[in-house]
Amino acid sequence: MSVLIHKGTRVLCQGFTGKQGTFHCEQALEYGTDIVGGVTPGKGGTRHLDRPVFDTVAEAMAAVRPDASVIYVPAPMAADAILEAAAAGIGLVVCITEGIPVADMLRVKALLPATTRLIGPNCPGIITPDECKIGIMPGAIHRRGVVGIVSRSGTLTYEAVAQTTAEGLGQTTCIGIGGDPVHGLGFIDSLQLFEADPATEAILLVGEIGGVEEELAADYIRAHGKKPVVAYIAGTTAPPGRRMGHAGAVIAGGLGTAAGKKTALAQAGVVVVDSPARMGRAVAERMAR
Amino acid sequence: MSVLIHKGTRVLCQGFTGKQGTFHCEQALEYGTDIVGGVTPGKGGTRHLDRPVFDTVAEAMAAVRPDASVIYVPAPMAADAILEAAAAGIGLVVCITEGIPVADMLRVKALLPATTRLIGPNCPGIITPDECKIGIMPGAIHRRGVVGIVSRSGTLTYEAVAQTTAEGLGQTTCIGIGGDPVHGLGFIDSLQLFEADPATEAILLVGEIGGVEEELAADYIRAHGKKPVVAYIAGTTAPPGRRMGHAGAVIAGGLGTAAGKKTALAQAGVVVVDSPARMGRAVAERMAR
Amino acid sequence: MTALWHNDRLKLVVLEGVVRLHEYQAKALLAAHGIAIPPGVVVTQEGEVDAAVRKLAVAHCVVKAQIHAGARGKAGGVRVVAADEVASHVRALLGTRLVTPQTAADGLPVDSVLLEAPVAAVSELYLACALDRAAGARVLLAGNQGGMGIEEGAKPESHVIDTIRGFLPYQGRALAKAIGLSGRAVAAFGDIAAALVRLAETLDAVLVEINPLMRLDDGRFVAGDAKIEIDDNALFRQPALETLRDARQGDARDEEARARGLQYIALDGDIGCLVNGAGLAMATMDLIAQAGGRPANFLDVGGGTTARKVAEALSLLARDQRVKVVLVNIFGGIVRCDLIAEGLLLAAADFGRPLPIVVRLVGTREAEGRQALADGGLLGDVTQSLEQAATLAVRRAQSS
Amino acid sequence: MTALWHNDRLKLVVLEGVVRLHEYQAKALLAAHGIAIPPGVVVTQEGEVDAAVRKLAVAHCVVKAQIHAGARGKAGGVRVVAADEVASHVRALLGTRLVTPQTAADGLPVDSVLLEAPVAAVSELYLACALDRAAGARVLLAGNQGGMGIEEGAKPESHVIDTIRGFLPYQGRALAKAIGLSGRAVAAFGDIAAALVRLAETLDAVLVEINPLMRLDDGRFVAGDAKIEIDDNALFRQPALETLRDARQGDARDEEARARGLQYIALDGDIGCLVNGAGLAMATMDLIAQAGGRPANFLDVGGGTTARKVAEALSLLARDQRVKVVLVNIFGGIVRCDLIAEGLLLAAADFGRPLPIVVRLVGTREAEGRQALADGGLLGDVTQSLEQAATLAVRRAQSS
Repeated sequence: MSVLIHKGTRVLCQGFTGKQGTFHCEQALEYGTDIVGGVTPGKGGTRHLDRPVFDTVAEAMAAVRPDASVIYVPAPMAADAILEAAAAGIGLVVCITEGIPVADMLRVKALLPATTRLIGPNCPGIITPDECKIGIMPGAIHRRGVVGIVSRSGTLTYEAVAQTTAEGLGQTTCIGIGGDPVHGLGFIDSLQLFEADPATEAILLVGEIGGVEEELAADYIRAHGKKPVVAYIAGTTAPPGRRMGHAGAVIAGGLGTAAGKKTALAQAGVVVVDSPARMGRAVAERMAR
Repeated sequence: MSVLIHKGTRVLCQGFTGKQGTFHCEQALEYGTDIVGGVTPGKGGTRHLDRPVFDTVAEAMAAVRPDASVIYVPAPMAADAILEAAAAGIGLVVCITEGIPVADMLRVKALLPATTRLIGPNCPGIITPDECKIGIMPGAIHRRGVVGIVSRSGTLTYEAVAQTTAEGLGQTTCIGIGGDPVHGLGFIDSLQLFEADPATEAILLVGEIGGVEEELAADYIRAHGKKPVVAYIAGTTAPPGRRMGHAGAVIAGGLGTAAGKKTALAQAGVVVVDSPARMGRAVAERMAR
Repeated sequence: MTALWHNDRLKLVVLEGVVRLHEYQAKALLAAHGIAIPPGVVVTQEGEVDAAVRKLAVAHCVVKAQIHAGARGKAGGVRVVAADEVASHVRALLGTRLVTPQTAADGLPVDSVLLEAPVAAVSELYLACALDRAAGARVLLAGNQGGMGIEEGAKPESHVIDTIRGFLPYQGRALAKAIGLSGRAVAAFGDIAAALVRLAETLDAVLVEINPLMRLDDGRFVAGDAKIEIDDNALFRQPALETLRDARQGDARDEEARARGLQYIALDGDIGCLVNGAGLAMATMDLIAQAGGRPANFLDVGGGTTARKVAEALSLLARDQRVKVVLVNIFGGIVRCDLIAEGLLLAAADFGRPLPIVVRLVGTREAEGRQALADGGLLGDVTQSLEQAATLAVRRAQSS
Repeated sequence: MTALWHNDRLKLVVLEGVVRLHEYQAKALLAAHGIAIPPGVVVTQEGEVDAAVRKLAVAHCVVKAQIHAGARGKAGGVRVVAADEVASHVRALLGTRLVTPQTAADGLPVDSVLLEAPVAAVSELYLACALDRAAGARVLLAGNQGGMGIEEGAKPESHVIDTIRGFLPYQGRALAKAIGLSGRAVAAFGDIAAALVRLAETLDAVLVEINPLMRLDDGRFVAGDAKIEIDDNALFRQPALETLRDARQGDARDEEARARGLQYIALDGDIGCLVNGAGLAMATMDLIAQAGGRPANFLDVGGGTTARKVAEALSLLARDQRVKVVLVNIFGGIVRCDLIAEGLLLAAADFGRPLPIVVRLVGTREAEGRQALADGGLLGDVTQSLEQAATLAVRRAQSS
């Protein structure tokens, strides 16, 4: 089992024929993802990577019935692409693009219909090992297994994956929710999905400074969590008031500090690790209890 | 009986202490309208025309529970005033103000909740003779009676009123829906109300060139009309492509001509009079049939 | 006239009484919103032509008279000429009045001429953002036959814009597909459509029309001609646009009336009309026509008018030498008839020429008003009857 | 630091990495949106003072150093002085670095000074439009205690703005009532609140703050100080604002890194960090601290970095003389470790000084990457272990 995506997930790519879209779709196809076509306005009717190309998502929807769409469209047009996918009725939209204006994401958030889940933007994507890879994560480090991973960070997710793979635990599904201050799927949504997934035996949550999503996740875990959760929060040593790479990672006026997040999670029964090198080990130890 | 307003209607005035608001509220009070207070931001806590003044509609709502609000706020702030009244839960808003930007009315139209009816803007208002006068019409020409009048025009409505009064018919309620291209209550809404009002025995519809509201009203009458309807359409001699006073009164590309409207109404069984001097007479003759 | 269609679904209205912009002004606004326009220079004197042509650096030049009316091409107001002939063409246009099928018989003054580099279009489209009053929303219209052909051509595709949710490029691309575009033009068209809506919203425009929208062979688009009309009720928040108004493109009397806060439209007849309220004013015109006369104007002094406004309006009509008789029709509601009478007497005392006047004055304090007119010695007919007033006015016009 | 509250409901975030504007720039934008500001003139040279003071025509003048940090008053950066003493105060400020409780220890350069007419305020309020990330919307904050007191004062009232429906003046008047305003100030405050939201939306600002918002005795308001921060992701559509960026108000290394597309933040330690991915970069800093060392910087070369970018980043760190050792931590995902190795070798060959380097290189083609480093003769430690890399780096820094 897995969450959100699986072997049968039919994936569309928006920004299909661009450099990013091409490269990452090649990787995804190699991994076994069922990419059923792509969208590049103006290239409709052609073929790319041996798949049909459409001018609009609506046309693609009618022709190849995708379940999910992955977006590699440049930032200025990315919000348009997300809302186009939603308007066409696609249920899962994964937006990899970074650098989308906050105002655009505010509009997307307000306009996204309840029938469409958005992952990202500014995220590595989502992967169910050996079944379906939607995004830019290196497939080879993943192993099918029992840990559900959800993370705000990109390469730090890969650390978490590599460590749980090294521990022999493997992953059910890994979700990168992205580092932007306004994004789609959140920690709580992901925790709910993992709690409901029979194959997921433990959850690894990778957070970072800024915002209050980890604190809200702690509240959720305290109230509803049944499965073991391990967490690491990056940015303990980050200075207040400076943005660390992501727009989202900033400590403002004492809110969103690593210490505050760690305390909230620990109080909710989560095993919080201080070292990013010990995430996999901690999951294994927690599961062995 | 009457439609929308009656003796017991509690009326608030937005723009209460301004020149227009003061003058027309004095007239309305003299007529017997139950004006329960007014709103002028910054004058909250004072009294005007022996009624309480509030800073916001929400405060007025809590204190004096108005059923309706009449708006004499200047055009640049009028849309704000309409939406404030709607947000405070007022069920009937009558906006007298003329010159409101079209874009503002588009927003009002899109944002107005279903629980609030808007009459106007750029209209004389609504009156139920001897009971309640909300607007700028001269009260003295009205007589309690049996004709429901709905009109896009101001002084032409007064002609219609004076003529039905002169014929001894009188009016149940007179509704001025206003001359702007984007407005609230329309002909069809008004026809529905008059059809449902037991006291209304005939309906006088005063239209003018521009738009398609008379044509749509004709469709409605053909399908649902039970009571006799008489109509006059102003602007038979108006040249195409020029706006006649109202933003709404313009014939464009053959659409919205008086001839087209007259034909549509006549085909729906409406008695259409060519002379604006014969409106009252025509209603009396139609009722005598 | 703007292109419009007899189309039950669209129910379009293009507003009048708006601020109209010249083509060159409209194009500058398009360019500021990211829509490509041809290289061009505006000249207002023949002496500016040489520098303009040098700046454009083209062998041939499109010479376009700037007036507030379409169908200029048929009237010689748009021509492609060799660079060395531009000056003589500009000289022939400037200072004249251009008559086109869309102007009045005396045409409109050519005070400026736009010189443009020619555009090699592979096809001409139509794109406009207008007001759909039936829907209570803006509507985007797109057609694959632009230029002169739009009025006879196929019905354009339309997209009613959700006022609150707005319009996004993907909806423009859907429209592009609907009118049969393919290739690079699809994305380009979507972007232009979104930019057009943004422009309309930002500038309080009730109409933004690009006709033709010229498609180049590389899939890009260039605005061949452009028309923008601004909601004059919104000018208080568009101060930059107020300055773009060209009063010389309107009737001088219309402009004078506008300056005095009167709603005035010059017509062809000889019976001057002075009425309070637009609907009653149109009704009065209808009655005059039914009585066999011809109104000289539409004039609305406002439902709640004043004695001063009535006096000003009456003077305005008296100065119009075509006017043989004035019909005053006032329904005194909030306004008192006795005060209106004072205004009429004030202006009538000063006509400076023999001018019959017919007054219909009813409503609040009408007896006092009629008494005042009699006491003041108004030389004219006074009546309470709407029909009689019209008949009298027509008779006076015919016998003068 | 912007004023912020420990308030579970608000969940505010003020973004960093935005374009910050100077007070005088922010005020000009407020004025363009109809919000009153005090009469003022910006000077960048002492010679401009006389004309400025004459233009202001005031007996006393507020002299305000323009730097990208608050708490200037406590540091002498804001003073009210007599007109004839303005020049000497400006001279004393220009060209210096002002240190306030909100700047780094070396302060920020004063390149311009704003001279303003004093405002006679009867009270000082707080008003801001910020981003509420928990709500996924903008939020308007209003407090009746502005100025220095805002950080300790009562929690401000807030109104989460519906992104789609927008914000209207009546909602601002409700906020005015909520903070206890009455009289003419109610309407004026509502208008300013609506203007502030419109400004934030129009300019892609993530923060617009007026603190203090000065209330005059006639109920009007004047912006006493203003802060605007623009979303740098939106600069592509705000070309006019890009030019307002003042690079001298940032760390020079930050600016150089930004120009190369690197996410860099200078810190106080001696261990240079070069990492791909922001989260991993923060995690690396955490590990260094746990091992007893101090990072010299945050540096994210991007999740999908290139050999060239890695080389440029390494050179940047090598030029920083405070850096005693560089820790490279690359998780090769889509990026191949062998190509990264090439980039490292390229830059390391050119350090120009002895500089120990610790490399942790894992992921795609990691064996080939390590082999390449060995073959290329990289003088440093290479490891697969994250913890070992940090420990090694700290040891090298301590022993150098």
